[in-house]
Amino acid sequence: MSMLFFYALIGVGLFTLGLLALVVQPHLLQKILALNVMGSGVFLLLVALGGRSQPVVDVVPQAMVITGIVVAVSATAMALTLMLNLSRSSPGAQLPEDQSADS
Amino acid sequence: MGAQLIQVDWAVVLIMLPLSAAMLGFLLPGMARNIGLLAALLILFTVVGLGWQLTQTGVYSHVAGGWLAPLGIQLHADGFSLLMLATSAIVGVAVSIYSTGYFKAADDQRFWPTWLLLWAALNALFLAADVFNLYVTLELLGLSAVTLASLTGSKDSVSAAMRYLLSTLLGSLAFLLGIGLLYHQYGSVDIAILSERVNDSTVSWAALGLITAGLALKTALFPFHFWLPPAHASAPAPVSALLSALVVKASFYILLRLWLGLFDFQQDSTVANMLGILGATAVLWGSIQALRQIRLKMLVAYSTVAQIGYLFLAFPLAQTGGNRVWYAVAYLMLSHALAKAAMFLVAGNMMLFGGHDRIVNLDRVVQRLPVTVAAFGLAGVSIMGLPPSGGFIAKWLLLEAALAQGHWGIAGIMMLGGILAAAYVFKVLGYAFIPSPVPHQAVSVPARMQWMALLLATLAIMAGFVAQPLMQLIGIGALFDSTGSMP
Amino acid sequence: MEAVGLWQSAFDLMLGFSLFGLAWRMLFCADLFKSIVLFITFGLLMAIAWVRLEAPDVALAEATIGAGLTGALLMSAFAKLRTLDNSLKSGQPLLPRPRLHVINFWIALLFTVLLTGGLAYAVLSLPSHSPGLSDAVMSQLDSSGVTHPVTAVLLNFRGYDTLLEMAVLLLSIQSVWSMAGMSDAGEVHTSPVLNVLIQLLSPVLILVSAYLLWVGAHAPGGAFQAGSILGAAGVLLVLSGRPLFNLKKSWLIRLMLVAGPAAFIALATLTLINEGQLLKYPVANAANYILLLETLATVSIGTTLLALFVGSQTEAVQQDQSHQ
Amino acid sequence: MIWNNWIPLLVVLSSLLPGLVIFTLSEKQWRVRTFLNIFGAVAKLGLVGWMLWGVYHEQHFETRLALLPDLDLVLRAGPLALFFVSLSTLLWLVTTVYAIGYLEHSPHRSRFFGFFSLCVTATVGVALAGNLITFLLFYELLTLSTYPLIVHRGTEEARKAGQSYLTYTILGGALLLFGTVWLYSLVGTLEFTPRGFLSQVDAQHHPTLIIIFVLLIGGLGVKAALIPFNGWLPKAMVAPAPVSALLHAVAVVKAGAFGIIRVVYDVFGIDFAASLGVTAPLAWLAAATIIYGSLRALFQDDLKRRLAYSTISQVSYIALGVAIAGPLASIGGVVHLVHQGVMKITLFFCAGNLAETLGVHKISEMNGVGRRMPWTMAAFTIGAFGMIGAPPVAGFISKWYIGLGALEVDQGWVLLVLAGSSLLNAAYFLPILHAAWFRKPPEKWPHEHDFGRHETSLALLIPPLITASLALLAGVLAMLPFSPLEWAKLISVREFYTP
Repeated sequence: MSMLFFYALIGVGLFTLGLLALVVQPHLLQKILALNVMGSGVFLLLVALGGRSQPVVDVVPQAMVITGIVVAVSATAMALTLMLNLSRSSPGAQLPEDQSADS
Repeated sequence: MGAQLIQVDWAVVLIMLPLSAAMLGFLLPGMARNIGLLAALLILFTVVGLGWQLTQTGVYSHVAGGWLAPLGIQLHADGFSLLMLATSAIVGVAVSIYSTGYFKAADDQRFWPTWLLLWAALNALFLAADVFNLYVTLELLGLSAVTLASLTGSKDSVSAAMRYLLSTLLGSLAFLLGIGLLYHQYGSVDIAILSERVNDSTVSWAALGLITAGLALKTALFPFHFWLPPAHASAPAPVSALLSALVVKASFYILLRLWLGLFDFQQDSTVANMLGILGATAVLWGSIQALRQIRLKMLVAYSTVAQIGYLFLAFPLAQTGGNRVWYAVAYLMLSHALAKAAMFLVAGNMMLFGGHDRIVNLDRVVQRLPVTVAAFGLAGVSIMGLPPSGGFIAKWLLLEAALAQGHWGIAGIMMLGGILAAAYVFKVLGYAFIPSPVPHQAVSVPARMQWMALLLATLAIMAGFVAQPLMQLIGIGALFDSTGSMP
Repeated sequence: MEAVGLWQSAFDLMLGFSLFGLAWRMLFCADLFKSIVLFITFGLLMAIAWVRLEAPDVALAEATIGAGLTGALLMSAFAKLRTLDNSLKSGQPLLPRPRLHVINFWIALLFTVLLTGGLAYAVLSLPSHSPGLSDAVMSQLDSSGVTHPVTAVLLNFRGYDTLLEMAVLLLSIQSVWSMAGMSDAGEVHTSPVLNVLIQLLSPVLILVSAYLLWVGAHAPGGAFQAGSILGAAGVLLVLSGRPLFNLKKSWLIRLMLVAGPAAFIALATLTLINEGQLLKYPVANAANYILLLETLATVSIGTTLLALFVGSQTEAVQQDQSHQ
Repeated sequence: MIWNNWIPLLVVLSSLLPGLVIFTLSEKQWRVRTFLNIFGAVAKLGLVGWMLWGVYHEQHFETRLALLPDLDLVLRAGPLALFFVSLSTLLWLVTTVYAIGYLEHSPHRSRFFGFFSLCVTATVGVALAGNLITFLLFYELLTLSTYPLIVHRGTEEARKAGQSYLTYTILGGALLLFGTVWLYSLVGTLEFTPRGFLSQVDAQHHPTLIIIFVLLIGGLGVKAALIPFNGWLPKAMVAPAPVSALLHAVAVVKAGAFGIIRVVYDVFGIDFAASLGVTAPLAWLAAATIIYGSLRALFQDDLKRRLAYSTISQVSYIALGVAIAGPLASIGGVVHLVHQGVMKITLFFCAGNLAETLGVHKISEMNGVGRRMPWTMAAFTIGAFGMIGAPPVAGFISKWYIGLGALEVDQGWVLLVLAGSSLLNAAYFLPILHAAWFRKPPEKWPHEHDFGRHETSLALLIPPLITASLALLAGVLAMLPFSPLEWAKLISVREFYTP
């Protein structure tokens, strides 16, 4: 039973870890990865806590997470396309602000 | 006939219609424009139908799939939904017509299906009564908005769209985590059920924080506004109009609904006051930044940051003085949507006309595009909150609430914001009258693009004269008539 | 019994910490390629975690979409990025360190730690037992037309969410096409070994997909999983250099992309008219309706995922700026 | 008499609708435009005449439309409202004729006349407003519709003048709005009521009411050009002459002064205001403005600027008369609303004629203009004597009543102000008259146009002659019924003081 909470806490950890990386990492690919990790964290929390309804697992969060995974891949595809477009016009795949901090 | 029409599920049609049109447009790219225009008109018609239905029968609700909450999903339409749906329909139709002049035929297949999906997302969002359903509509909305924002393909617009995408995804994830926590504590994602169950608990507070932060990010509340000005300024003009007028309002709409439905367990005003302070900062910061801009679209975009601030000023007022102040906010959402859409359309006209949007080089545009400048002026009146306009009515109501409760700070911020707004609006108008040091050839702007801007601006003014009937409409379902949590 | 429980607990602990550690390494390593590899590994471990959490459907979706397709997307984007960005070619440490000011970094870290603490506190305050909606799902399962509860939720109880979900998928391909231009697959490097493998694998994958679709009514599986496997098969075919078909102009492709959402909308309209509520299936026909929806959704999901992969592979057409 | 209820609205619409149509006309359609302008003005005049008659016989004219759930848009024709409406309607007609002549060959006339009509609409609305929110609505509309007129010429100087004008008026509008909303949240009504509606307010709110009074008067004082809020007025002289005439005599400045009357008498009530102790400072402020304006006028060489400072001084007579808080003084103040209007508009018309016909803008260039343009300068002379306060021109009547009123309530110092100001007026007007009539004209005028038979075009000449005659008649025939003075007495009896 407490393992469910352990997974949920790992989910929280992934969420905040992703948030930290999203904020501090300059490269867009890293930011995209960070968002995916955040998403995984949320999903993990959702599904893990759904296991508290023994004997039968609550599947509604599972259905929600499947929905969420599809959204995530759609968003990732869009983000990667945008990133490639951006790096065509300005190499480095970083947002302008982050670049100017460099110079 | 009437009896049958009143049975029609207008609300469901409002979701299915743009979705179907988007698919048709996707299948038949060559006809996307005509399909879209037809759909736009039908949506307007359907909203009228829904409005009539609501005035006759009161609040509308629909049980999707025939499964009652908490198992299934319900749709819900009251006066506030109606207001937002109608605003979207009006702005949507005007922008649709405008875009036929703005986009070349080759761009049609990139614009129309996405825009129709965005419209579907908006309608679905305003009708949702289920927080997870809201999450899905939010994602559909955010992703389609980002796509539209990147349409020009310029370097600026791509980087702005990227930033927008990251922000909107982050906001959605925070929202999702919040509703996940709520679900696991209270066992439902239906707003009505949740609102009965939610109490003052740790999880409620965590959800309150996550959801509020996520939605504030999507609404571009200061200091989360960083993504908005570049995204709105570098998008194509009709898209900027949609983003500023409707998309940021949608996330605020959710915030307000949840605030009234779920988060009324708060016994003190800490969070409300914090939102109010951020709103006040947004008003000042956005206005000052707008004043400092040299490009028209950036100016208009920063003006949106400021105007969003006004929406948040109402949180502390509602906390101490009751929910009636939300009427003012609803009114502000309407009039800002109309006026700001008009302003972005104007900016699009001016860019088309002069090939740039530097304010000091507008070069007697008042004589060459009188209709466009008139639209800017009228929209500006509403943005400044001067009478007679929808913006004035909203500002009057807010100010009245602030003064009646002795919220001097808020009242002062509102006055200051109005003055700054006047400064940036008239900065543009002043340069519209004088010749530019480097005069340029005027490119002709299609008449429909000019008249659509004027139409929206005129409606923003007219909104100042129909406050009473409009508020009756908004009041269907009495969402704002309950007293606040603190008597 | 206790021993098994202990082993399981140890496994769970290891899995959880590995997930976290992997994520840490992935997000804070200086080599993008490594990050992507770690991400795929992370996805596979997530799939195992889903199995441990009795969520085989999610595990399937994670393995195919989360790890598989997203990984493929990331890889192909990285390859593209390397051709665009010289700094990535040199093999030097690729990424600059986070350039935040030291103080800002510590503030961010502090905030993260506080947030983690707060959220953890909230999570731990949840009751240790909560039925959620499992009772409601189980009691209505009989009238849903399927016996697998996840499918019942996705396609029936919360079918309206899935309808919008299909719209998101359609949007994603519309979006990628409109952002990246709409040319066809670019050149792809193939290897003979891979080719043979793919030729053997693709039919198997398509079969697996069909099986998952069919089995979804009563066991883990269903449209999303089947569709993603189908998409994966397509991706493999593309990777082997097989000219699938002209992605841009083919109306057939467009039709396949639209089939799923269109089926949802058609059915929603039909049920709205006949039953008075959108996506309310008459009990007798529910199974058939769901199978129809799932079949078409599988086609659309598979095509969309494939098209996303192909679309992101292609060179963006430098779009002329409309009126800018 | 149900349709009496629509007449105030019709009065507003009679310039609004022509104005909106004019915007859509092309430059070439000058006939339609002129017809619309004149038609609107004449129709308005007719409606106003009817209402004058009706109000004299105690009929009620009130249009009431819902604006907010518990606030109405009210247009009501009381005696005071009609007083101002008559002035602006009459002068609008005259100014329209003048403007048609003045702008005969200049570009963008549709825009000009469109805003011109809006401007008058706003003024009439200000006059007819039956509560403070309606007043505010039209007051801001006035700001907005005058801005394009000020920047009409499209030069950098005009843009700056417009900006300065807006800076002042928007700030003023904000003060007014703030005060209005505050008042509303305090007492829950904004309806203008004869003898005020605040005297019943609980004593603990009196300090608040004083602040609100300051806010309202501050907001109105910007347009009424009280010190220290009058920096915009001289700069706005860059606008075409008919606009200046409008700003100074008919619309903007008057709206401010009229608002002060409304606030003092119909919101606070003069007795209550006096008991709060707010009228005396207002009177001092007005007196200071009178002297300040006159002093500044002395040192201007630009004719229009001198007239502008003169306006600052003269308009404050209205505020002064109001603030002295005596029945006779209030009559003097109110009647000056009309008197100053007709006199000042005459002066601006004449200044415009000089500029347009001879290119004369400066006083130092005015030597001998009386011989070249005798009719114009005759009108100018009447106006100037009126300003000085010499009988029998109308200005004398105002000063006389203000003086008497001051004595009535033992405010002898006001006489000193009046005397000093009159001396200053004489000091800055008489040299102009002397130069114009008795000095030798130059060989060549700066920029002369030939208008054929008459000294200038008839459209330019007739309006100042009409207004000059009006100024004269208002003085000579002051004791006849329907004269401005008699009407001001009627107002005083019906609206200001308990008989």
